[in-house]
Amino acid sequence: MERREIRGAARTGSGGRDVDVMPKWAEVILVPLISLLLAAILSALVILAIGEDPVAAVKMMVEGALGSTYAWGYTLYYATNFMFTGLAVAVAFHARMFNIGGEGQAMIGGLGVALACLYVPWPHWSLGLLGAILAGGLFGAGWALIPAWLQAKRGSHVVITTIMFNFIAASALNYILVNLLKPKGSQDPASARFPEAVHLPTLHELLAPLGINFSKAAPANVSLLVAVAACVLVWALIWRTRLGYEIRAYGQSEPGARYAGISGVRIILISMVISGALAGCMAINNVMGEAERLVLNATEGAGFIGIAVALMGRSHPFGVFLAAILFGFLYQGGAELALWTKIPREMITVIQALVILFTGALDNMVRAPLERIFLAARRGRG
Amino acid sequence: EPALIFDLGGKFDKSFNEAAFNGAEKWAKETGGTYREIEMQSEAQREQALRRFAESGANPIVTMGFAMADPLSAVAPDYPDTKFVVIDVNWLDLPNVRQVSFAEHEGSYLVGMLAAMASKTGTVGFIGGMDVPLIRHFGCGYAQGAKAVNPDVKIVANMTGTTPAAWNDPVKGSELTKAQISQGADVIYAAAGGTGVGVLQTAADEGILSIGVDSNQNHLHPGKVLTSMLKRVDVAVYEAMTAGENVETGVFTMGLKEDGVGYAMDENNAALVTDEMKTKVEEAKAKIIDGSLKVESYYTNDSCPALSF
Amino acid sequence: MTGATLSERRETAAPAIELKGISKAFGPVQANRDISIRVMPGTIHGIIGENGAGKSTLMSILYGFYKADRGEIFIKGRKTEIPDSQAAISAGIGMVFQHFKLVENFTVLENIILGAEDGALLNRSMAKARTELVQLEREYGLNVDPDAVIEEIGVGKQQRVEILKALYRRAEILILDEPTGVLTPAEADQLFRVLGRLRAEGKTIILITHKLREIMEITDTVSVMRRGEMTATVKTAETSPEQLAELMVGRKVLLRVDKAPAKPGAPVLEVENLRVVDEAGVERVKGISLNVRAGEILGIAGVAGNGQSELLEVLGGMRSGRGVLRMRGQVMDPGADGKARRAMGIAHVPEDRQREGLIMGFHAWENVAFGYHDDARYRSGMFMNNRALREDTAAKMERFDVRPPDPWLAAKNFSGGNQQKIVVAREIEQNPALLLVGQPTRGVDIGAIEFIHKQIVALRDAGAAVLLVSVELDEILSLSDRIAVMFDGRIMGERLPGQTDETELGLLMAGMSEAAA
Amino acid sequence: MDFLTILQILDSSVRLATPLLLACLAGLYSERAGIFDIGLEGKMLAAAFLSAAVAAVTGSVWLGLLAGIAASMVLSGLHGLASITFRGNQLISGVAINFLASGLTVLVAQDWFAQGGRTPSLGGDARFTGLTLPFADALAGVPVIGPVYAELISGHSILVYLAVAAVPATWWVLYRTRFGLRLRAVGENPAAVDTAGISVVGLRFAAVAICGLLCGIAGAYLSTALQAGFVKEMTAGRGFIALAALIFAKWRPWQAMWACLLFGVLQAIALRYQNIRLGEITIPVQVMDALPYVLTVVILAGFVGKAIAPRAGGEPYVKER
Ligand SMILES: Nc1ncnc2c1ncn2[C@@H]1O[C@H](COP(=O)(O)OP(=O)(O)OP(=O)(O)O)[C@@H](O)[C@H]1O
Ligand SMILES: Nc1ncnc2c1ncn2[C@@H]1O[C@H](COP(=O)(O)OP(=O)(O)OP(=O)(O)O)[C@@H](O)[C@H]1O
Ligand SMILES: [Mg+2]
Ligand SMILES: [Mg+2]
Repeated sequence: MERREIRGAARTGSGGRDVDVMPKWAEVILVPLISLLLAAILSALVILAIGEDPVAAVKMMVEGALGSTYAWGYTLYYATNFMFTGLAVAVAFHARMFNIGGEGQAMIGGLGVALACLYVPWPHWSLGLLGAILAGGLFGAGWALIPAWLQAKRGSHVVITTIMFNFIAASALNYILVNLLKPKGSQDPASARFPEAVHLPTLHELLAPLGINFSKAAPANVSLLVAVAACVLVWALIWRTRLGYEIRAYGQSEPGARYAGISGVRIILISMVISGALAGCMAINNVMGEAERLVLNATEGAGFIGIAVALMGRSHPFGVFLAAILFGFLYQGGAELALWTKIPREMITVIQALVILFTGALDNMVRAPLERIFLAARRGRG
Repeated sequence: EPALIFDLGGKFDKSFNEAAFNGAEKWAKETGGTYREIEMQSEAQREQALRRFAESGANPIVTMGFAMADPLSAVAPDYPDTKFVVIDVNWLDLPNVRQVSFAEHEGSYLVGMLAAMASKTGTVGFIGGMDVPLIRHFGCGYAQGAKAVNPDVKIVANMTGTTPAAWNDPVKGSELTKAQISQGADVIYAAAGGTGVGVLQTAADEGILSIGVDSNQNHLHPGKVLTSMLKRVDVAVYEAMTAGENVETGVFTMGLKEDGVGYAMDENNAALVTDEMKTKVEEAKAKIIDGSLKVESYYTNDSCPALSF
Repeated sequence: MTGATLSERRETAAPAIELKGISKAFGPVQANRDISIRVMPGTIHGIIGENGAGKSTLMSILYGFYKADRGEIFIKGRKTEIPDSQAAISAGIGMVFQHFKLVENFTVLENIILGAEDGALLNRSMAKARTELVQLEREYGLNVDPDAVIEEIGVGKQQRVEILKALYRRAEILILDEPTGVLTPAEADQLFRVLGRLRAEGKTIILITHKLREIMEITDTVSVMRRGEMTATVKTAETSPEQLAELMVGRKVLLRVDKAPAKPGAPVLEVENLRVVDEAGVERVKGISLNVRAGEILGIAGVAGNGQSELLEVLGGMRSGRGVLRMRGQVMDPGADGKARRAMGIAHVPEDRQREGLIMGFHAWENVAFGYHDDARYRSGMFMNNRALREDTAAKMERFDVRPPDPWLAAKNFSGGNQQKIVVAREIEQNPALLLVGQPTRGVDIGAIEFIHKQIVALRDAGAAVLLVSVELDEILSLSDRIAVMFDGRIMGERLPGQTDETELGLLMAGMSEAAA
Repeated sequence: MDFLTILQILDSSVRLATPLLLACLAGLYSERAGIFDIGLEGKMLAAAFLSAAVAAVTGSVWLGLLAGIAASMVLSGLHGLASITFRGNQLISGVAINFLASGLTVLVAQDWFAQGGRTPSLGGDARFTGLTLPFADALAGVPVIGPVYAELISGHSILVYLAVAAVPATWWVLYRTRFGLRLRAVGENPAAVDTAGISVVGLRFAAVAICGLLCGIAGAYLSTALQAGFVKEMTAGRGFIALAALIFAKWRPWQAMWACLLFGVLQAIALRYQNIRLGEITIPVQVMDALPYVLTVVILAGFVGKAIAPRAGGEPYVKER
């Protein structure tokens, strides 16, 4: 039954497929796998073209991203960021809102987390984490609320306003860090370090009691669990709750929603607020969990990668989860590649582009011939 | 084997990181040695890179930029036998770290003097990449130098932007340059990374003078770049690598005295800087070195006596 | 051309169209299976069949919109490849699709010349088309304002544009897919007059319809399709509606609504002086007063676009109006709030099932709660009670004979008739005090029509009030216990079905005052 | 504010608005044909790079321009392949193209020139220079009109005049030619176009190609006219601003020009007036930096109202599966 749900979600994302031609395993596993393979082949060609060894590169990427607990620790750290921003975009997508503002919302969420960590004397990290989730979520939601309100009430296109709000967030944060939050005399445009009490346990600390020796150095931390919980919660919200039902209904048909007595204004506001809150919550990972202080450009484009993650995950939380891990892998594997070979770091961007292209935009190129094969096979049999 | 960790700008940023690269290359060429290097991809990797190099036995590990301070304080204690060198940091308390900071305000002071002397309009410009303390620090020294020459000098100061794109937006750099020109500026000092390329270009196109930063950028537009404020990161890196595992730790400030900063003179700008100008600047330089002239640092109390941000 | 030579030609000449062994599959669905058919020149050839029988598919193949998997097409005896619509147009074929293919925000003229322009610049082709259009309009009595924007004219006019489009391209063979589904009787009559004329000119017409009356009235030959196959082709003169219905559905169909006289009770809905202004600021409903009593069906007749839709929408809570609304004596807010209306016991089958009544991407079981998703039955706390929903859906599908009875299928994968059954099932099974129904059988085949009509009558018999809006006079006359006619936002008059006829209603619908009627 | 300052600000606005305008018109063709394009940024970037690279290598800016257009059109073709031929998701394809351009430009530049992802500086014929329009010098003395003509209108690169000319040209193509009629129709209802016997795929590819052409010019303008070389990520988000302008303009050519000029003016003002002092208080530079964006939102909320996209936009045209 659950599998069917996922297929339903894939429909929402890809514009709807109807009667099944292929078995589910082919749809869910075979198509993405072949697409990934194509992306890999093209990436290898690019690597060859710049005079490097693609086989060694792949080995390095896989090893660097999955080869050790240390590698996993980084992969999962990045994946955590992408889960939050990917979910943020996905939730808004269900209400047919294209929230390009995840970057700004995550930035402002970071401000909320920093304030909560710096100015509240938390007795224990767990309380601090709750407080930070609340603060990050609230700040992110607030930053999304204005474009949402303008869309709902004034019809201002949310795509433009969220783009604008990304720039405005960057300016605001720049001002606040340099003039207000920066400790006096510090040369770094960053907030003070957060107190030890709000240090979030890393996977190393979390898994040690279980007898698992996870790398101490990797930044993956308890936020990962929060992100996974967020995936589950968003799944429940979208596919199980009445609110989720209304969000999806509104997203698919505005006149339909009007007929059913679902208020468009309410859905726009709520979905964008949830979206902004999710983006804002990313800050518990990068700001609270990793840097333990607020730095300029802490988001590093994760808000934009969230768009790709949501699109590739077909706006389904489970899809987002998988896509986030895939991007975490590419990010970390690619970083290792750039760190230890002469391959420039832009190679990661190229690989990401090819993966997005083949698994996301060109997937029909793979699907159509496969469908024909399956159809022919079925005709042959029956 | 020494290692070198570049900051996010990447090793070919035509300024800060590239200077480090040049220093390392010089060392490699002279000694025939090899070194390992990486370019940062993201904030979270700083610690990763440090640990990986430390684990692999690299020594010393040279790192670039103030953003390394924080990860360094987490990593350095774990590897007491490894020597770390960090550029642009001077506030850590770690026994195995060599902290090198530059008195950019002193160098900027000198080029500020040159700017004010070369200016015919009495207005000089400053274009920074982003409004962060380091850039204010540059601007502050520059303004003091200009005012020292001409107390009535008008200083137009601008910042490019607030997103990372601010460091790579030569188009905006151009427009700022034109805006400053229209406000009378005829010498403009750019401390803005890739954006500075646009500043120097437009200044050359419009027939005014510009001042480069970090590396010697005089050659970019011969006869059009008044001078460059040198920040001898290359020297710092070169020295650290040459000293090798025995590099001295502690806090080192490289100012005019240490030849860590300065202004560039070569055949490209020989015609622009008259002997008279040079004499005056050398005079000031001597005074700064002997301590009779003090250039205020923006860092001292987050403010600048000559320029408000 | 005399009648004699014409009929002679019919017998001897090659068929205008001959299809041989056409097959077409959409993925696993076999829409057309080995279909052969001949259409004689100068005739009107009817095609009937249940929803999803494959009629539209077959015609779309002939028009080059779809490509057949197998089979051959002969035009005037010559084998013709039709890989795209361009080829069909050059072969002299024109088609009016079931769902019009018009660019909504273009003018009539722009739509007509699209694809048939003269030269690369518009000015010249527009001027030329304008003159030609005026001539065509005059010739066939198909007048439309060439500069009107499509979305601002009624569906009847839009259809004229589609026909003009085909004529402008000098079509010799005209295919019409369910052309009367959205027309008023007067418009339909006029359409048939035009078709008659075209036939007289020697043009060939293929007419797809669900209305047997039309088949009997105008066609020369009729073909019946079932489940992708052509099951019969007969001369119209040699058949009867009953026989055709049976051929179509595979069983005997009751072609008349069988209902007992109404036993009206107390007023359920009272409307006083309702006014509705639309988004563009135009007053669509201009002070309507009416009431519907328990146990009666009030039918509202009228040409589409005379305010009936807006009336229904206000009553259903989809838009705001001004005036007094009372439900069982209780005053209702005339503002827009679908939820509040449902809470008052009002159920609503909207006019457009695909836009409003259903979420096309939702599973059938999700649609079964649409609008009622806050009901205690379907919820558990803040969650939806999906299990209850699915059980309820399965039961409803069985009771309403929805095919296929698969709650997991997305709404868009049901045919129109079955989609409509899902909506009707949902609304009727609320046991509402008042049921609002708009165009309950638009585009639905006769089997389903029969069923839906039965359900509406049964609800009335159970004591509910029903407000029926339909442009089908047949439907109004056979279902209603009382008939109100709307014109230009006002009610022109009320009649009892037994004491009026189509002519009188038609006059009222055209705005003739009661005195004149 | 004196007259000359106003002129200078407007002059700066024109320069800042030109790449936006070209990209915006590019997007207009594509989106009017029903193909949404958030890959404007990537196409501009690729064109900026290749035009600078080829201009640097050949010494001819015209060859550079051609190369830039070619680069942009290749990416357009990719977008067309994904979203028209294979009916993929247009947003995903656009995102992928942005990533691809961002990575490949630096990668290739590094491999080619080894200057840290830059191209060498361009000089001489490898660069577009300002055109002095006829009589500019002669008229300069005439009050008001003279300076306006000499300072504001004259002296821009030929690409600026091209961009301005593209506005009425686009209007004319869109509303006065057969191609325009079909283009608008295919963005509203591709089925209508298809049943009228016109190829939907062909039309959409044509639109996407024009989009590539204009984005190519926009990119070349950045690196060979405004600048003298390519620097990584030098488009700095202008593709997104152009997209915003397109929505702002409700997909209409003249309005697109006004929207882009508005963005240009707002930015020029913000650049010119950083650190305004109001008595004791200095308005922080960040406030001025954010001002264009804040004002855009205010204008959007206050005056523009709802923008309705071409109805078939973003959805692939699927007849059957
Ligand atoms: N575009 C399409 N893609 C996939 N399947 C289709 C498509 N169009 C039709 N079908 C399938 O082909 C079958 C025949 O559909 P068609 O529209 O030809 O029926 P019809 O006889 O015109 O029905 P109606 O009376 O409702 O108009 C349908 O049952 C459907 O399953
Ligand atoms: N693009 C499509 N893809 C898949 N199936 C389709 C498509 N278009 C139509 N169908 C299928 O064709 C069948 C009939 O379609 P069609 O649109 O002819 O319905 P209909 O009965 O005519 O409805 P309506 O009366 O609303 O026109 C349905 O089962 C529907 O699922
Ligand atoms: Mg049909
Ligand atoms: Mg139908």
